[in-house]
Amino acid sequence: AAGADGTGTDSSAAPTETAPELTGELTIFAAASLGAAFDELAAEFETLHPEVDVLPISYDGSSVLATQLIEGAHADVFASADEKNMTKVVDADLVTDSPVDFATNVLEIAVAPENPLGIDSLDDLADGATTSAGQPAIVVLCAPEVPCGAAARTLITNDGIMVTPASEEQNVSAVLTKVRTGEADAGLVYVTDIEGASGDVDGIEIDGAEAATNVYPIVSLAGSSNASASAAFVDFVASDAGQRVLASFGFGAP
Amino acid sequence: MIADSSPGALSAEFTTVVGEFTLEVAVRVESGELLAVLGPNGSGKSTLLSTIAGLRAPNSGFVTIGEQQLTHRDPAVSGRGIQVPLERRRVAMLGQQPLLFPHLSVVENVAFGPRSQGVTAHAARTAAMGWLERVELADLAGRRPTELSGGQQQRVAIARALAADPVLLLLDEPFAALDVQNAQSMRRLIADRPWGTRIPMVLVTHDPLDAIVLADRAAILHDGRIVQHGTPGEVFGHPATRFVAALAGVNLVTGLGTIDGSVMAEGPRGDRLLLRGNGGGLLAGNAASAVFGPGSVRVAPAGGERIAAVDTLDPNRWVGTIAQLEPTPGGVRIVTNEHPDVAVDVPSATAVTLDLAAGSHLAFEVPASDVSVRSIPAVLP
Amino acid sequence: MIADSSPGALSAEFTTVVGEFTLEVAVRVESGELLAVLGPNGSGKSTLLSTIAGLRAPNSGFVTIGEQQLTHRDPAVSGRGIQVPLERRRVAMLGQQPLLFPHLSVVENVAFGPRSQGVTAHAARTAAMGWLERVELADLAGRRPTELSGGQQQRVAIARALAADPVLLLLDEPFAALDVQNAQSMRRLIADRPWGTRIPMVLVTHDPLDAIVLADRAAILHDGRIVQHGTPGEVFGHPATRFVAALAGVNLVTGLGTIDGSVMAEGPRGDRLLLRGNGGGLLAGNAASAVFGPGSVRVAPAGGERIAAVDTLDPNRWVGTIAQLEPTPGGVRIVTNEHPDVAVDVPSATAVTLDLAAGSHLAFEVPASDVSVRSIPAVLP
Amino acid sequence: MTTVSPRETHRGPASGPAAVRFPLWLYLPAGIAVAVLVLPLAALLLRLDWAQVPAAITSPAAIQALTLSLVTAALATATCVLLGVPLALVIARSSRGVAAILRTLATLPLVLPPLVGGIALLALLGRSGLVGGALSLAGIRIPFTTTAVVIAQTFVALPFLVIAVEGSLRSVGTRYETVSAGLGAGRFTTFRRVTLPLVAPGLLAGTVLCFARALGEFGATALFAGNAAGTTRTMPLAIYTAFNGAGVSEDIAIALSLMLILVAVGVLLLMRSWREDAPR
Amino acid sequence: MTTVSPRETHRGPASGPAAVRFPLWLYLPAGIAVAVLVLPLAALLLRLDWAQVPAAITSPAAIQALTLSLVTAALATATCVLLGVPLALVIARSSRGVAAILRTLATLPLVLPPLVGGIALLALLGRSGLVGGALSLAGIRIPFTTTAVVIAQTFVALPFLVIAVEGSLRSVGTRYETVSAGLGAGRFTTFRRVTLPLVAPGLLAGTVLCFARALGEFGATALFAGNAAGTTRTMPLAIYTAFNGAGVSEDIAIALSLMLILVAVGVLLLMRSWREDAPR
Ligand SMILES: Nc1ncnc2c1ncn2[C@@H]1O[C@H](COP(=O)(O)OP(=O)(O)OP(=O)(O)O)[C@@H](O)[C@H]1O
Ligand SMILES: Nc1ncnc2c1ncn2[C@@H]1O[C@H](COP(=O)(O)OP(=O)(O)OP(=O)(O)O)[C@@H](O)[C@H]1O
Ligand SMILES: [Mg+2]
Ligand SMILES: [Mg+2]
Repeated sequence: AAGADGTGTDSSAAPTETAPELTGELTIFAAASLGAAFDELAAEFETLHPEVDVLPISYDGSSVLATQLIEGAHADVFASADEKNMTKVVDADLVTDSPVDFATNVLEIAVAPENPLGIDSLDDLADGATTSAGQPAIVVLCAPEVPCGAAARTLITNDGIMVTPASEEQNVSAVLTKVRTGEADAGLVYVTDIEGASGDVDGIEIDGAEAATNVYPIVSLAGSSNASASAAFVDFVASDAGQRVLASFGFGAP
Repeated sequence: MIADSSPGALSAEFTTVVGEFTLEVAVRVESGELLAVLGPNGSGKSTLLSTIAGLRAPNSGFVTIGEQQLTHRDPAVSGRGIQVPLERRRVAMLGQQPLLFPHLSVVENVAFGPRSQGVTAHAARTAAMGWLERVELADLAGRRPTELSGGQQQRVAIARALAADPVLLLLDEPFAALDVQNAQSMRRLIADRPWGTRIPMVLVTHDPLDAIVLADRAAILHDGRIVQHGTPGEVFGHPATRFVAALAGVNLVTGLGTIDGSVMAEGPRGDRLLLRGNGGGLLAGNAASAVFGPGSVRVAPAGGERIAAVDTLDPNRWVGTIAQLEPTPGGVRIVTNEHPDVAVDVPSATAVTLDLAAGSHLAFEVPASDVSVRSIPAVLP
Repeated sequence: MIADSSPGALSAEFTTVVGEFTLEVAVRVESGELLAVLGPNGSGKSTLLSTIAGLRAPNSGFVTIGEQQLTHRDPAVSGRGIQVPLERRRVAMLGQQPLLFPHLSVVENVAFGPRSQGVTAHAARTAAMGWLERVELADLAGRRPTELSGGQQQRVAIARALAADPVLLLLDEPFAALDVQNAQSMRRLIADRPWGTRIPMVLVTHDPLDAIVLADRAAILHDGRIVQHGTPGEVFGHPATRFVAALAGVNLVTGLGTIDGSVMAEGPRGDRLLLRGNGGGLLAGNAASAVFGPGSVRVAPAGGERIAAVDTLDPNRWVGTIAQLEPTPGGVRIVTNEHPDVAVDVPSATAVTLDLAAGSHLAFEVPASDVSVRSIPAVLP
Repeated sequence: MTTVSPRETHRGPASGPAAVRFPLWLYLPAGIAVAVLVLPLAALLLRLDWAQVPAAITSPAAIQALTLSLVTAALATATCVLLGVPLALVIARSSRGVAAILRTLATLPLVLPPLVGGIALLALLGRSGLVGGALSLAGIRIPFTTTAVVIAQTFVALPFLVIAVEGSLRSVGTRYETVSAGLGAGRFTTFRRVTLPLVAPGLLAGTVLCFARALGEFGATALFAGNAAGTTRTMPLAIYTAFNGAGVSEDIAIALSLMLILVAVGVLLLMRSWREDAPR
Repeated sequence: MTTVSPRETHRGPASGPAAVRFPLWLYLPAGIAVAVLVLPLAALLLRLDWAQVPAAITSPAAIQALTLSLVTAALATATCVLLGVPLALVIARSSRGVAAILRTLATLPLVLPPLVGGIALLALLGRSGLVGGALSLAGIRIPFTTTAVVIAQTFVALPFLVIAVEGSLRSVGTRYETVSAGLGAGRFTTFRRVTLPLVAPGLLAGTVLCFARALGEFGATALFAGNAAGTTRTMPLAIYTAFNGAGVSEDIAIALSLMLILVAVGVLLLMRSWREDAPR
């Protein structure tokens, strides 16, 4: 199979746009927050290249995926939710090309549907502040060590306030769960997470959120047995078609 | 709450069904009296004690101590009757296994009852030491149960039972698991009754000698019913049935009374046996029985003088050839072809001297003073 | 591999140290011979068997069966010598507990040995059924061990041991945990030796009667050493020491020889006892001993005729007052104030007739035929 | 001395052996314990949007994950039995000191956060790992395969089997083994026909615990084996994926959990004879 | 009949009781079992950048997390003992059917992926949860508190205690309790002075397992209790945070794991008398 793919790759070097010769399987590792978007991207990619079979995508925390790749996990494409973990993979000599930034994400304040406490800015979450409902909001953030936590600190610092979270969660989903279950009144999560929560939470935009924009890099991996397809997928994600899909899930352009 | 120093007599009358087995008994034991219960395996002895102790509820009947009802159950009444819980019964029960608490020292074991009943630690310990002295184990007070011999453990168990100040003492084969020496010292303890004579006692045993030496009365249990009952002397001196005779380890020879007040019996081969002894009221030609112990018989080599037993109707003497030799804890038991129902025990030294072997021809003699004869009532089980 | 039908005699000579206890013995048992080993608790009987069986390695010495060395250890040589592993020894050992495999049926238990030795399932089962028939338990073949009585379990255990075709049979108190009836049937089984007479056997027992009835030779172990050894008749008929006498359950009376060939002994209060009997070689004025069984003594009420024992030097007759009464498995044992070393056993029926009690005054008589007398060598333990 | 007055008596049980009764108020903490174990699950079920359940648990992905879970947990349990019984035997027959050390080693994976267990397994068997390096030169890759799932489950479940079987071995003792050897049975025959049957109850208990733990294993698997549908995505990973995935509701995760629990209960009840032999 | 030829003999042991030996080749799987348990940890240690260790394990954050872990695990273990012993007693003294059901319930948290356990606890005790709703009206908030950590640890560790103690209770039986009642001891006295001391070995074993599990608990805690330094960030959460952290290397996570393991080994060896009473 590898030999067949190899010949396929060689002969497909010249023709461009449609590349109907792409064949084989494609294994993708993607950050958990990319879940729904990448499922759709994969489906569209398969429509474009019917001979390519995109295997079910492995979603997990970027650090878990990076560790797995370094330990020899086989994948053709790696899409990280942060640059840090991408750097780890690059430093481990696992890539051929440089990573490509393909999406951005900004934080919003997740609140219960209809925003019962009337939270409308970061200031409402500050220590000592009371919400319009008359009580202080319970706030959860990501831990500062993880990307969403680092971004949240940046925005809070920029705003010149102090926020003492009730908990520093390990990942965005945990923050989202706390808000969704009503444990917390507010949490800082990515706008895409709020899009994906299908109405279980509402999002409040944050002024100056762009200051802590999270950038998603994607790369085609060196160990790929299907280099042409993986390169094509990376290109597809960065293409207009790809960007439209990503935008529909709330991601911003790089 | 009634508080007196003599809780009163045990009175129990009940039916207990266990699986396919039915126990139906009535017993009464006075304060200070010891009733020995004997019977074969599975006759219901342990079931009797468990029901009295409250470990098992009867299907109907009652158990009372003095005025106090411990169990009452009337199947006609739909309610469940009275069943005083174990911890309120104050019935001491001692089985084959001492079941000393392994995590407590000897004195802590004995003090357990008083402590549980609210006596102060110091007073309980003092009382426990008193009981240990009475069972002659005060010097082992600090040991763990595993550091005692089986006999010592059983003595501690009885001290523990008594220290709890019971209203009734139930002993289920307390000697069975002990070696001869330890069983001996337990028997002496029960005979001495260091707990005084305030409470009724029931002793289950396989050994009729326990009944003879320790008990005031004996009851024989067979298949869930009491088949004989009386003083140990009555029961074992004149067993009413072959079963009790076998239990008592005596020979029961049944035959016909003769004119001179002897009992004439016949072996399976027609060899006759004429027995004379204490007792009487025999009627010539009527059914009569003679009872004597296998150990009361003297044995001598019959030598060459082989005489047909039928011809020499010497009372209390007979000859026979050994059919079977069985070691017994106290000697060798001889069974002859002529009278297979009559066992003869000889002590080991004699056995060695006589050089016994199957087929040996021997002469036997039993002194009239060791034989008890009586007429047999018309109907017997 | 040597394969013959008679593996040969057991020969063992070794020293085994267990903690502070040292066992130092030499024994030889021929094929088909049964050696009884007796001794008090802790004398090393179980240690002896364990060392022979290979459960314990001796500190020095050897164990051989016929030509075959099972254990050899010379402490002077630094190597560890020979210790054939258990599974290659083919030594059958049976203890107090039958230890039947609880997950196997009776016949599977018995077939276990043959199966383990590579016999086909069918052949092993057939052999097992044969053994079960020999121990009269073929009808229980399909039961689980828990469904048998203790005695039946022990019989199955012996069938299992024998079915494994052992070269040596070791029995460590196989009767101790059995009730009288079951012990009896086990004794009969060993007496019958359904396994033939091919292998040497060692039987540890507390009961000298087992030795008398079952054994060809008896050895008395005391404190890790064999103190007496011979045929059971020699050992128990003429115990060399008071210890063996007590073990044999006989009275050993030591005193001085008289001119007429009797032994004259004196009680602690000065009451004399004159004993005449079998044996002889007594020298007047020299140390001599008489041996007789407590059960050989006849007892009668002494009535009013209280005669000072010193005055009536009738041989083999004396009077005494009861100091102590002890129930024994075979009767009641009387100890008198006058001769506390002489025990007298009376059967239960007699005890009831005589109405025995402490303080009763009794007359005793022992037939000369039941007494064995001999002179005492100068030095004795 | 006191006797019992009628007012202190109580309505007794029906005829039959009187059960020993423990202090009745112990039913209170016992009830709380049951509540602690059961109420969270009950709350979960109450919160569940049942409309989503049928679709969630009949989806091919869910069935694939469940099948993978059952297969890998069964394989891991088998591995644990094959490896753990011998280890339990060695511990049970060792001297005190050795036994204490081995027993502590056997308890360690319990303490380890599963994630660290995953890192440790990668450190051993990963591409740059202690053993994994050599293996990968030989063309063998363990991480991110179904084998890796089984290894991760074995690692976390093995302690349960070892501890249960060791306890059982100790209480059985060596007496029957001695008898067996005396009857001429070789060591393996003794092991197979005597030791194993005698520890069967403990072995069964250990197997049940082991299987339950393997079925629930998540952390070490996620890192060491990855999360590839059909190969390494076991039920707990599917639940995690459903829970973490953007755009899907928690309900699917809960529905899958429910499915896992029901299967586990089924398996546990199938092994229900467990301990029934023991005295009450 | 066969006897043993000299060539079959072997060098025996020194004098003393001959140990029953199991098939020697069982050392092979036993060795593999030890390898499965130990090698991953060894690989982890080998990979560790030891230069980072001192700083990592002496950092105030690490010590705070460790202290919190030890305190919460101890509290959870105490809670498990208080609740689990009565439940074990109820199971051990129940009829077969009831016992089988209760035992299955007690095994469930083992099967549950910890994440789902966390969701379940939120569903029960969260602000909008079954019980939590009422509690929050009363001003009581459980999530994000140290109490929540203890509850999560109790939930996952309780099965261990219940199963170990129940087994022990069954093997002790009720004979001694009957004796105690016969001596006039009330139910509580019997429980305290007879039942508890007799099951002490099983209780100790269960406590050890329970403590180990509580110490290693991560998933349910992370979700239910959150991750706030000093309040709910236990060692496993600190390790996870370190591992996920941007800008820090995996080494810190491993160093913290090492610290946790060492403490656990210390505690387990302190409880070393565990099972020493049992026969070999
Ligand atoms: N749990 C049970 N189920 C059914 N039958 C039982 C049960 N326990 C005892 N039995 C039956 O009850 C009868 C009486 O038993 P019990 O233990 O009272 O006899 P025992 O006289 O004490 O015998 P032993 O001399 O053997 O101690 C026996 O026939 C026995 O088979
Ligand atoms: N494990 C041990 N450690 C120290 N001493 C021991 C040990 N086992 C036995 N002994 C001692 O060895 C001696 C012999 O014991 P052994 O069991 O052989 O005696 P025995 O004659 O079989 O006694 P019994 O009649 O009680 O069965 C005893 O004094 C005993 O105290
Ligand atoms: Mg009974
Ligand atoms: Mg012994």
